[in-house]
Amino acid sequence: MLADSWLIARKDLQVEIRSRIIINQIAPYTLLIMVLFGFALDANTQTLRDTAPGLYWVAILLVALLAIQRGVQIEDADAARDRMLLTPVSSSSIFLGKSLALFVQLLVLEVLLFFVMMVLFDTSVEDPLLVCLSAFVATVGIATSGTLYGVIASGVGVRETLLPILLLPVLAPVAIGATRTFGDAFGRVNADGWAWFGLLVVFAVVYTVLGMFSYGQLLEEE
Amino acid sequence: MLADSWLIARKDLQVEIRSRIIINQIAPYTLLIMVLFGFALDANTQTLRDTAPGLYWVAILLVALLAIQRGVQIEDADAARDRMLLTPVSSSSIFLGKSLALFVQLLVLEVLLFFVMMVLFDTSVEDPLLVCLSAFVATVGIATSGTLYGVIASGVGVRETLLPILLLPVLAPVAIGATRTFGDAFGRVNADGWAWFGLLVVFAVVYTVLGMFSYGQLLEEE
Amino acid sequence: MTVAIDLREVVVLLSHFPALTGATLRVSQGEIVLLQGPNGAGKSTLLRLCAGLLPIKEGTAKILGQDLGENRRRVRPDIGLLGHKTGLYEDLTVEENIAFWASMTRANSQEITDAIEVMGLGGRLRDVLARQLSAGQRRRTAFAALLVQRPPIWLLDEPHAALDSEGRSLVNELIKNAAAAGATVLLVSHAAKELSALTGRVVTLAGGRVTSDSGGNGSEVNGVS
Amino acid sequence: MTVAIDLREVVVLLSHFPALTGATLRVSQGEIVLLQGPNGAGKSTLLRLCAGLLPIKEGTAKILGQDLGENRRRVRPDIGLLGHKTGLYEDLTVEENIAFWASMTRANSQEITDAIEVMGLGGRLRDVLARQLSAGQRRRTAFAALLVQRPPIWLLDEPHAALDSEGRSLVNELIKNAAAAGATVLLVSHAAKELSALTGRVVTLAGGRVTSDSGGNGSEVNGVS
Amino acid sequence: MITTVGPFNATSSRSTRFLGLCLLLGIPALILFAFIFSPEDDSMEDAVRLLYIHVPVAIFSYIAFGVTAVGSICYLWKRSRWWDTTAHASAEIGVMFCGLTLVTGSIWGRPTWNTWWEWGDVRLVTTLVMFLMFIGYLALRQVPASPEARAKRAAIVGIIGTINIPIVNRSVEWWENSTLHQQSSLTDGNLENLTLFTWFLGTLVIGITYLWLLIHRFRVGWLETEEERLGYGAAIEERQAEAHGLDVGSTGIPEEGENE
Ligand code: HEM
Ligand SMILES: Nc1ncnc2c1ncn2[C@@H]1O[C@H](COP(=O)(O)OP(=O)(O)OP(=O)(O)O)[C@@H](O)[C@H]1O
Ligand SMILES: Nc1ncnc2c1ncn2[C@@H]1O[C@H](COP(=O)(O)OP(=O)(O)OP(=O)(O)O)[C@@H](O)[C@H]1O
Ligand SMILES: [Mg+2]
Ligand SMILES: [Mg+2]
Repeated sequence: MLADSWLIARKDLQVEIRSRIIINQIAPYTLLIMVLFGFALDANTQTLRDTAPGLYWVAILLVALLAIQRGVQIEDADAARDRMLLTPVSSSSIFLGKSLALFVQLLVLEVLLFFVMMVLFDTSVEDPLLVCLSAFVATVGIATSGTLYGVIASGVGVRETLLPILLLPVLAPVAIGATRTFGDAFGRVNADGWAWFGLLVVFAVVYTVLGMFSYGQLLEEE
Repeated sequence: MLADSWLIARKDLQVEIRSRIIINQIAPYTLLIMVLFGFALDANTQTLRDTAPGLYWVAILLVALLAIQRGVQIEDADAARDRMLLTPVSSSSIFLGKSLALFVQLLVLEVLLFFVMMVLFDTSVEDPLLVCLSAFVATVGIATSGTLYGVIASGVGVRETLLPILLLPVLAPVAIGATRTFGDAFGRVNADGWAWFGLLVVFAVVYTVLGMFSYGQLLEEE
Repeated sequence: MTVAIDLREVVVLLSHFPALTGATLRVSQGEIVLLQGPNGAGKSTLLRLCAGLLPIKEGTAKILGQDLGENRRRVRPDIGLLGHKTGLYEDLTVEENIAFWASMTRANSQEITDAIEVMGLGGRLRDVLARQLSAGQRRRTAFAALLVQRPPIWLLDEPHAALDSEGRSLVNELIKNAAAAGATVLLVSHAAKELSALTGRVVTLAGGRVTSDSGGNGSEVNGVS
Repeated sequence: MTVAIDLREVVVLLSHFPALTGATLRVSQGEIVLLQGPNGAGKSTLLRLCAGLLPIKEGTAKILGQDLGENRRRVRPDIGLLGHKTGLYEDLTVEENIAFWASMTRANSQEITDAIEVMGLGGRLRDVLARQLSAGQRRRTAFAALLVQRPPIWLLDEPHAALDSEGRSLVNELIKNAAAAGATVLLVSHAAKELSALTGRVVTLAGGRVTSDSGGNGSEVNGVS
Repeated sequence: MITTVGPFNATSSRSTRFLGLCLLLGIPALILFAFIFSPEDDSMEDAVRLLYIHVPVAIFSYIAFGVTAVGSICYLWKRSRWWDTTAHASAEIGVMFCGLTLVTGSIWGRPTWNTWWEWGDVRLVTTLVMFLMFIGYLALRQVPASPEARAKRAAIVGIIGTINIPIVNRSVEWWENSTLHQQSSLTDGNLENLTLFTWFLGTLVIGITYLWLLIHRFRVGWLETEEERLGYGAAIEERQAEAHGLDVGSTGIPEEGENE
């Protein structure tokens, strides 16, 4: 099963690398979002520094939406999804594979954006372990729930706009939790970072399990 | 020429109304973006009130990206763009038609989002005329430049992600200008709203003219 | 002989429209059947139904003895479907596409090389992106991805579409070989003549049901004109 | 007789690949020409070139006397192109699609009604969304949108694709009428037999150039194989 | 809508008319008690009267979403149209009630907290998230897909959405220091008698409203699917006949069907 997942993830990553969309397009987009925030907040350095974790995760969510849509679109463009159903590969494998590819892409973007934030918003990290772990777990949550909702929102010409409204409320706990852990790790707020980290772990586990069991049901086209 | 534009705009709006995407999906999405900002700025009401104009226009830009992509996608899905080239309709008409449809959609969304902002961010308007005029002109600018860049970023499977990075920097003047006029109209900052309004007018005029003359060139596929 | 496909009075709705209105069809294992009928008759729908991709509203459908009404998934790995759309990834090359589908269906690299050669996709084309293929080259790639799968049931929607005459006789050859090796083949075509060398059994669909069948348990016998 | 299409040693690059490598072809006004050749020969590229949709790298191309090298746009309103893709809007109905293209090409409502009737899209189908059509119904809709345009030059890429036999004879009929009314028609097909009743002139493309021409100023004469 | 198909030939029946009658009496009574008989609050003064609508609609939005979840689970289990229709109907009313909670809360917040909205307040924000999630649910139900696929997707989204209920409910305790909002004031037992009674009356009236709306909405939904179900019988015949029309026409199909 894991071998199949890996094949599917590798295919998705191969498509991404080939079209160089992440490097050439999504990465600059994340940058732009941060800059836009800078404008919107009117360059008040203190405000920026305080709200950096929140803005970081909002930017990541917006970017994740793009990446998820790409992932769905790759399968939809020429009915590859149907073709995939006609193979012995289990739907849990497909789910894990698509999630894994999304996870890797998001992680790359997060690392990039993190350095941008460090420079632009002048943040400093006090607890690197918490930052790494929480980013890792939050990304697992985003990738699994995103893959699940990507297929829920797919189908006849509705994808681009239905996905955000279904997924963003679901990701609200991740956004809040990751913002708090980052805030704690940056020494900005007195939140209990590790408690919020627990929330992220629960979220990731719940959606991984949920996805593995219900993805197959949802893949059916009609 | 204007009659042709109207036919094209009507077709786009018809498609939108048919798929009910604006009401069911894009409108809630704008709401969600505002909510996300609320999270990210972590409940500091004063900050929110001060930055409301900026956040409003960032949200509108992000939503405009979606609407532009829809507009391009409608033409690309089954090569209708090529078909359009093989008619006696001038490319300026196509440009005006697509822009008009985008304009109408954005205006509807702006009105909706405006009321949401009034309530959620607790803003009050001191100069309604400036608000209406600047929103109108800014929307013309976004619609025309969006239509123009939408076609630049279309083509070989790159649309969703290429557009934001091309368009957002272009729209930076609109974002700043409209934020300032709103800030002035809300009595929040001491900017000279009407001067910024002038900038918006210039932007709108420049992109309308630019679009009418260069759109035809850009429509060519290869 | 074993019955591979057994449809009885199947009704299928596609967003409320009855695309199949009580289709009955039996195909034995190893048989080649040609489906024809006017546009909108329900031929493509019938193929997708047999692939276990559509829910059944009424009637029963059994594929290789498995009831689709109970479980549509179990039979799917045994199905090779070539529809109007081809299931290729635009940003992968011909070879990468075929290799991916081969890995999904547990084929080995020798089979990949063979399929590429057979379909005439060797040489330059091997490394061309799917988005840069001509219509016929695309169909060939899709066919190669089907070949590596070697499924017991082949469902081909207009297998000759976009192929040149050499490609057409090649496909005919491959279908014949597959059937000889025991595969069951359901073909949809509007150019019955070109495929008539393959089979004597022509089934006509109209209005979502089978209206005539020149073989099997058919109501009348018709040669291919 | 006036020359409608005049290509001389045309070279066209599609993302660096020479899809046409020096194609030469002359077609008189009112003539019907059948293009054939193996997959990837460059037939679709040739049609898109004649429609003024592709830039010319070398050689000259004149359509209705207008040089495409100078201005590719002027000739476009005179072109009716039916490619592998059909140019329909998925969320509009059959009638809305046809009416939209009719309004773009200044056709009146009578012509719309006629085209719908002729292509057999009356009744229920008129109000069906394009996304819910079968493959053949889609092609019929696209053909109807072409009919309302009544262009002087018809470029048809596999006009028989996905059509049932009634649709095929209908399309043949329409092509014959158009040519009789003075339109120039360039057809691409792999099933030359079915279209051979329309014309005696069959041009074969291979490797991006014309290798044989059974009529016109052809280098050799070839029957339809 | 009022057709003679299916088990119900209209969306009203004796029991719903009875419920409607109760509402006809209950609503004026509630208005009387809420605005005239019940006393002002010491600190909130007249604004307290919003309690009688705000709290019941909040509670019944929980119940409505809960019913959606139950309906969704039963749908996935039994695959019956009945449960799917129930889930959908309840979600629609739940969204309405949840929207009312937000609106009445905001109106209440203006005089008491001096703001329409407070981002730092967990209950407000979690309520908004729940509201949006079910807006998404309703949007998903509009998607043009087959009824089965749509029902399946909606069921999963509906179940996930229900996770919000305990969060909204417990939020004021879990994050005590980040809320302006009232904690459970009822369990404290510090409400005056008449206030308590009026509150109960409000809950009862809203409860009946919920039931009444649910039954009607369910029946409308049922009639819609029923129409589809019966409609397709007719559609099948029409389509089969269409095939015959084609057979005699010039389809060019050599074989002529002789059946039926
Ligand atoms: C937009 C603003 C508001 C929202 C979204 C909101 C939401 C809610 C919700 C969801 C509940 C049900 C809680 C539960 O039982 O689990 C509730 C109950 C209640 N709300 Fe609000 N509320 C808002 C504003 C206010 C205001 C301004 C007040 C009064 C100052 C208020 C007073 C109450 C009271 C007294 C209860 C009953 C608490 C209990 O017994 O548990 N609310 N509200
Ligand atoms: N998604 C859909 N929703 C509603 N109706 C549909 C849908 N897809 C197809 N149909 C209808 O179902 C009928 C059968 O379609 P199908 O694609 O099976 O026809 P077909 O026999 O393959 O025709 P063709 O020869 O044109 O390919 C058609 O009348 C079509 O309009
Ligand atoms: N966008 C592109 N980029 C690069 N090469 C391309 C592109 N499109 C087509 N080609 C190549 O150009 C050649 C000619 O393609 P064309 O579509 O004209 O062939 P065709 O004669 O229509 O073939 P078919 O019979 O398969 O439709 C093919 O070899 C194809 O690989
Ligand atoms: Mg078909
Ligand atoms: Mg071609």
